[in-house]
Amino acid sequence: MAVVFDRPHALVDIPMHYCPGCTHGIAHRLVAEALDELDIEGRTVGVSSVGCSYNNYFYFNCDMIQAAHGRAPAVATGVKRSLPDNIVFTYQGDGDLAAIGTAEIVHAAARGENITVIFINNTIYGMTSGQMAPTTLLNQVTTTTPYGRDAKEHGNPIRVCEMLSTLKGPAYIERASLHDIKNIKKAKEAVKKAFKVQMAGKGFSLVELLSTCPTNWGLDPLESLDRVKNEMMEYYPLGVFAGKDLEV
Amino acid sequence: MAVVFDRPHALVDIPMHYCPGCTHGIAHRLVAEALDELDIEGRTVGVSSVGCSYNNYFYFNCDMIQAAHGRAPAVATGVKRSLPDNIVFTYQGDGDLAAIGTAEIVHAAARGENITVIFINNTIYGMTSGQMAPTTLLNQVTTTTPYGRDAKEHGNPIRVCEMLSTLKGPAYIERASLHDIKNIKKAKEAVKKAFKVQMAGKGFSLVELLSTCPTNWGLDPLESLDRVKNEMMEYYPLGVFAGKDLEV
Amino acid sequence: MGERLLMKGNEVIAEAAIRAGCRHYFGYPITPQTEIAHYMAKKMPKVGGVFLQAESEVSAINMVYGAASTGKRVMTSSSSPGISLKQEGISYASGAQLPAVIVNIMRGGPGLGGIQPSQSDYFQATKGGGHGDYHLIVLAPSSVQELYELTVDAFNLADQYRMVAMILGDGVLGQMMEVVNFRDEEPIVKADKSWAASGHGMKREHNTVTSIHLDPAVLEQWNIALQDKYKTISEKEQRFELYKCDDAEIIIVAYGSVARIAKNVVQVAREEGIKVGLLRPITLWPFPTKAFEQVIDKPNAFLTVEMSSGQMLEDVMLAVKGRKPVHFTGRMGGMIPKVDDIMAKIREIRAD
Amino acid sequence: MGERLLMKGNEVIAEAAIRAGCRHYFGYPITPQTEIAHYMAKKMPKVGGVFLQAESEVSAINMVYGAASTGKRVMTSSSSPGISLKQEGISYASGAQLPAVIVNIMRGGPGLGGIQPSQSDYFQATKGGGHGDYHLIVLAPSSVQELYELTVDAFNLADQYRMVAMILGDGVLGQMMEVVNFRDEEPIVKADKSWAASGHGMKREHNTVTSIHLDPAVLEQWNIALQDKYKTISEKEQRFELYKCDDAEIIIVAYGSVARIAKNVVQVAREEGIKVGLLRPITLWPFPTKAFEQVIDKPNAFLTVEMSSGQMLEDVMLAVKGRKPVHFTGRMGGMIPKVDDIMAKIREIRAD
Amino acid sequence: MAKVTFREDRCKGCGLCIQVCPKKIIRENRDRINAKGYFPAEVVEMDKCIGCAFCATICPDCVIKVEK
Amino acid sequence: MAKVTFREDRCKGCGLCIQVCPKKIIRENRDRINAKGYFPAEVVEMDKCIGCAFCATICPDCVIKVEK
Amino acid sequence: MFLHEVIIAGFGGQGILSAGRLIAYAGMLDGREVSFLPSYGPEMRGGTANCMVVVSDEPIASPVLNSCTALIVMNNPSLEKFESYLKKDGVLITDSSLVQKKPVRDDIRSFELPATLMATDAGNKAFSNIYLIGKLIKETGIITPESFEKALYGVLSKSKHYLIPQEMEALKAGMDY
Amino acid sequence: MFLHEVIIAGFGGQGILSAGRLIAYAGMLDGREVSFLPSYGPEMRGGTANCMVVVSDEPIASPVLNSCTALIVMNNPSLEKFESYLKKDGVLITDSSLVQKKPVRDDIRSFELPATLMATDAGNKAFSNIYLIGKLIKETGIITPESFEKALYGVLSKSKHYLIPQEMEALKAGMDY
Ligand SMILES: Cc1ncc(C[n+]2csc(CCOP(=O)(O)OP(=O)(O)O)c2C)c(N)n1
Ligand SMILES: Cc1ncc(C[n+]2csc(CCOP(=O)(O)OP(=O)(O)O)c2C)c(N)n1
Ligand code: SF4
Ligand code: SF4
Ligand code: SF4
Ligand code: SF4
Repeated sequence: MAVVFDRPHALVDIPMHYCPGCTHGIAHRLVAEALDELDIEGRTVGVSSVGCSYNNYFYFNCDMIQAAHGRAPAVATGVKRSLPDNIVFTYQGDGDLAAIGTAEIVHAAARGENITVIFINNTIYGMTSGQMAPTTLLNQVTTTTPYGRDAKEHGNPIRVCEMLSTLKGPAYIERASLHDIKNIKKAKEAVKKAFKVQMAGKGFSLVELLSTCPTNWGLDPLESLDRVKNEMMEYYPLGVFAGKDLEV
Repeated sequence: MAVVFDRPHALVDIPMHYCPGCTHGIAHRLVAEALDELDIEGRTVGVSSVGCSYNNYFYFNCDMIQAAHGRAPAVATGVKRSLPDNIVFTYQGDGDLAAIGTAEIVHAAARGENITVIFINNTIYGMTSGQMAPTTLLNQVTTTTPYGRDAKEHGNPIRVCEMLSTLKGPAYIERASLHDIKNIKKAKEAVKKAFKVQMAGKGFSLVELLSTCPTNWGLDPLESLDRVKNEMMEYYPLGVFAGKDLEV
Repeated sequence: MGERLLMKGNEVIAEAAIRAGCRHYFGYPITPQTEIAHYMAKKMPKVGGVFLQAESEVSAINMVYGAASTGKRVMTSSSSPGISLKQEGISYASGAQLPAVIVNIMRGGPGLGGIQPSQSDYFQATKGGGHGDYHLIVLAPSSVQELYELTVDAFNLADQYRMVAMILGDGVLGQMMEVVNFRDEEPIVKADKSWAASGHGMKREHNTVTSIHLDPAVLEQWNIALQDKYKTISEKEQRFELYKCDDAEIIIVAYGSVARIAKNVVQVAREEGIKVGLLRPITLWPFPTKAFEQVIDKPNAFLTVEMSSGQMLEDVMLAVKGRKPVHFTGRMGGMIPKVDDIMAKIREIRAD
Repeated sequence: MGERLLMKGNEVIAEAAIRAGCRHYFGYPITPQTEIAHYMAKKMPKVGGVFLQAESEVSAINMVYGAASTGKRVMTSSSSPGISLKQEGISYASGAQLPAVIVNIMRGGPGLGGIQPSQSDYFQATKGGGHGDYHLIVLAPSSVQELYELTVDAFNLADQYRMVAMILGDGVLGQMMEVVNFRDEEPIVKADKSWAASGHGMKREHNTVTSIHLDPAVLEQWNIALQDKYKTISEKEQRFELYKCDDAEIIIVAYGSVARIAKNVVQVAREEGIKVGLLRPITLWPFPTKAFEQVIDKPNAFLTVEMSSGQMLEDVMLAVKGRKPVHFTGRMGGMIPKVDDIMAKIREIRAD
Repeated sequence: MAKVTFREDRCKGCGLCIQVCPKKIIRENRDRINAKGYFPAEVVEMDKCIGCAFCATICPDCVIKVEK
Repeated sequence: MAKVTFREDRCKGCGLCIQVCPKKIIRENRDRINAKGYFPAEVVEMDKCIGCAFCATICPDCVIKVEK
Repeated sequence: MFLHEVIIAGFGGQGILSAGRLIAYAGMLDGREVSFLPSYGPEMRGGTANCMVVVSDEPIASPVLNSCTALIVMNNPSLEKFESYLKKDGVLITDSSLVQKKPVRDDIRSFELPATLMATDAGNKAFSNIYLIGKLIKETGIITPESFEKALYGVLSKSKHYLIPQEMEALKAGMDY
Repeated sequence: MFLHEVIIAGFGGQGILSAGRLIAYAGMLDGREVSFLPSYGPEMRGGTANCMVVVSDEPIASPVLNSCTALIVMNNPSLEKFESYLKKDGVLITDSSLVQKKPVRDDIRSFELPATLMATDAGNKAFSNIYLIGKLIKETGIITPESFEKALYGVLSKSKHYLIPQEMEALKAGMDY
């Protein structure tokens, strides 16, 4: 019997701390699989951010750096400019990337910094117990929008891929989702392509992954996947926003 | 004989410190004329930023607040949320708004914060002696791009209006120019409209004004106006980016 | 008498602010003080106030700067890393002489550190983590009841002196629940706000709120005025608690939740026959040097206890001025000093 | 002997960094230190190095954090408000034990303040403007030549101790031109960088650079290790200059450009027959307490002179420990102390 | 013939594998609580497994190994 | 009949008004240096002025008042 | 002197903190001085969680406990960590459905209760903590069942009040075990 | 003892700082100790600017001057601000095309030179500072014309070297005025 599926080498063999059913775990595996399949674990430096995935430096088998909240793209820039031949990625939540880290992601993108960004959009701040994120959907109840997000009061959710793709820097930007098998497979291709874009020296790549936070959504893991499909995908359409025709 | 042109009341009658031929002075007058013509000087609170215009609180006759570098939109948000019936504007350079202040402008825009932003794009940091701004054109020589701005090294210039207009928050965004009489007149209308949008409670408005910095460009004032026309306008097309059909 | 409620420290801070007339809160989430924001998010809309989650701590402090410039009572809260991000803004608000209240519920550092309680931002709070010669009024509550009362006081002091007042707490205080007795009405100081930028209505010269004075002679005068103010405050606003210091051979100096543990130590020590007292600074800036002058004659030694590497220790030494030995014991990184450890240190001091 | 050039202080810092092997500079413009960036922008591409203008000081310090994590020699520079913005990042780098060099060419504060020289970020630099229990090595040059030498030393010390070293200068030092003598070769310390995150090439366990340790017991151990390191440094790395202290009845304590003025004062005073000496701290952290032990017996008094409201003054008092009177005179907001003013103070002290 | 192996102590009982299994052969084991305090997933009719690896693909905790 | 008045001490000699004047009646006065150290602009043939206010519109320093 | 110092410890998500809060609330209703101190882990679910509750007749010096009179544990690591905190003759209550380890001390009063399984059987795993509180009340008298019921009404939002009878059932079952 | 302490003051854009830098550079070429300290205004053009230059035989204690042996002023405010800095018998040189004010002191040696107009007439307003340096050299001997010329070559970029003869003309004109 042949092994058709097992944990990738680039994912350290220890339990992860995420809540039951949280898709952070899937996203981690996809990144690790890409490192395995592209055989780049040994020359990759990953940058963890601040969010539920703050300590994924324990989980990824490549060299890792833990960055301050929102600053992973700046840290990654420092790394890439020091080690231009290495592969550098950040792994950031939507609070991290789209709120406090707005300037850093916009400018890394604008510079066309040759790094890969894995962007977990779960429409909420997970780690700090469920506050509104810039990506929180209208009417969504969070601990800081107890009466639901209101466009007038809190603004409309930000679509990061759409915004960044107005810049000239990004070589490749795609939004994928982790809510079912088909989409996980597509997401995997997107993640892999993002790394390939970097390997080819094409510049900035970013993959947004629509994810769940069962705990702070107050839903069970299955309901959470449904919410991604039924509520999130409408506002956050999947697809390639930059680099559609890019071959790598 | 009737007075057909004189300094607006909202502009304090003292000399301004700007360099000869610097269009900051024109931009100031346009804002002051808008305050006069809309009769809102008494209920306006302006927010100065950090750049050559750091001390324009001396020049505007309305109440003024001097904000930290890049943070004027956050300061203005604090003001507007405290005084919802007042008129609040920021006046920011391109270093201030598009570099250090990226997160603040993006989120003020995303929230649809009901404020008006006057954005001076002169493709350079004036006050600190001519460093590259996010808006610096490719090949432009500055004190921090002594060999010219290079897309690969420094990224491509950011087009703020285009980027912000992907958000849902902004009610009105226009880019105008100060390089000749016709455009100054258009710019004046744009500034005025931005204030009217705010008065009508429609949300975030921003007017980008293509401006000169003769000193740091190393050009004389006339050559500088030509550069706006011949070089800047190509990369920064004039026009309305949000709220085209908005009537106020 | 007012209400008597079992509440979490963080929620009490929020409730106290609202009772003190604060209607504007700007903040960004961070453990262990997120409950302040959650409470504000729920309550503010009901009292016609504003709760706004900023995009970052940097934005939050600058929103505070804006709201304070209009003369409103305004607050933000955070924990250690977030407070570091606010340093530029705090320096600006101090330079512009704006009243505002900032809460720091400290956690272990440096860096991302941990989320357990700590007191290692003492220097940052009291000496000025931002640039320039300025001070904050720093209040250090040690119970939930005091969190309430000092939060109200913070707004009053901020308004009265046109400066930033900070509540310096830690994870223990923020997270713990105790019973709090609310007053029916708060003692609210009405301060002159004619300097505020709120629209002149064509009725006066335009106001300007600024921290920049490019002429150094002018900036120096501005600084001298600040220093004069600080001197006044230092003379008038020192606060402290002396607990069983009269006959104490050793006086523990501790603030915040550590002072609670120190009270236990005082009891335990006295049961053992060792006369220990507690000097508890309530204002960390101005540091209560007067308390030391009151007690300096009696004790053989002082023992500073902190959840940090010995920061307040320097102020204690500056206050004691070499007149008595000053010892130190502390824990770091989120560890809380234990009664036994402090007792051991006390026995060691006595054995010397 | 190497080159002899008339150069601006700021440019010398940049040149020294390059000579010390620094090939990565990340910064954001601010007066009065922009020339460092300008110089780097010109020179770095020529030596195969990286000059990158960050979008803000916050980004710059985090780029430094990234580059330092890979084991490279890296630098950033700024002035007061910009340094305040870097406090979170500095605390992170300190927590993660990363070597890096940060230059602060101080200007008047607080807030936007002014752009004239000042020393009012002393507390921020030496006590920790960020959160948590950490220290920076703080070097205070007082001539262009020393700017050069201490910048090279800063890189060595940073590498050697895996920590952030700061050059604390002021507008006078940054802007002035003097002749500098460059060495032909720099004394470069080769430090172990096996901890760096630079790709393990499948040859070793993966490295991790981090400042977070959520288990407080672990974080405490981490903090204890930091404190031990600081203790070693404090024992081994104190630097100072004693100028005519042997017979001095009054010893001026001053650093940086103020120490230059103080030297003038020493001359003028001695011409008047008053025996004045100068104790010039070169390391502000660790503060040179040893210098005080050397000179403590002779003088009748110390006089601290600063371009701030009296910040180093506290360290001087902690070092003197009440054994001699400590006086203070200073200017603020960009004003530079004058020889006459200091002389007046000296006469006043003697008259006491 | 295919085989799936569950590392039971890693399972958090989220139920995602149960739902995506086209053969519906995975269930929650209500009789046991693993060391993490969860009811772990288990396969009831291994012989029906077609080795599609859907379960492993969606499992966030890398609990499942698939062989064929 | 139109009239323009220049507040000479405010003029920075930038020359913008000179360039936009459709009647070309403004020139730099090279004989005088104002208190700010600039050669100020001045009108040479006031009677040709049509009061279009172009000069005032482009003047960054509010030096010019126009009457008609 | 009436002085109870209780530590409750287990995983996040087991209701550790709400158990502590309820005891403190009930203690307040009994007219006593109370304090409640949660230790908050970083993880939303599955991380360790514990809290310290003091109910006393005297003002409480410190809410931070270095020792306790009663200990409730809901997983193995918590037993290891906190057993030594128990004072002599202190009360230990373990959820035996989750804790396989046995206490090493013999100078304490130790009780086992398969609370999680009992709660699951009764249809609501989330009530496991209530069973343990029941046992605590029985063995220590720290609060009364009546004040506990009032505490439930005081703490839970209206929409959850319908569950209270079930919870009181659980409490009784715990007391009676 | 050879000790010259010079302050040069005027508007930004008048070449105040480059004048000072050139003197310091030339002093270095003469083998002397030198320091140059610009005071930098916030404004790019039109703000006030001044600098302090010391040329000495001895190591220079401080580059910050509280008094000076020579003063060059290029606008009215600078005369007001710095006149009192001049030591007795110190040399004052004013650009009389811009400075209408007269010094109030009579214990100094005062010289006037319409440098800006001279420079404009000669075709390059930017050289006005050189005329004033010429006069300074003449009256104080702080540096030699030869070292000044070398300093020009040392400081100016190659592309500007063609201007040096003109500048030396200006220097001579200043010396001869
Ligand atoms: C400067 C700073 N501010 C705030 C925090 C607190 N904090 C930790 S994680 C987080 C938000 C995480 O949300 P997100 O990025 O969406 O990631 P998720 O937890 O949802 O995966 C915040 C605000 C911090 N650690 N540092
Ligand atoms: C935190 C901080 N960083 C940097 C500076 C220095 N600084 C002052 S103005 C400026 C840039 C101004 O450029 P821009 O916004 O384009 O305005 P302009 O001067 O061109 O009008 C900078 C970087 C500062 N004052 N504060
Ligand atoms: S809190 Fe949300 S994002 Fe965080 S681990 Fe749990 S489910 Fe995942
Ligand atoms: S430096 Fe540039 S932007 Fe600033 S005043 Fe001068 S011309 Fe205007
Ligand atoms: S998906 Fe994984 S964690 Fe979830 S129940 Fe199945 S095996 Fe367990
Ligand atoms: S445009 Fe104004 S400042 Fe410029 S030359 Fe004309 S009058 Fe003078």
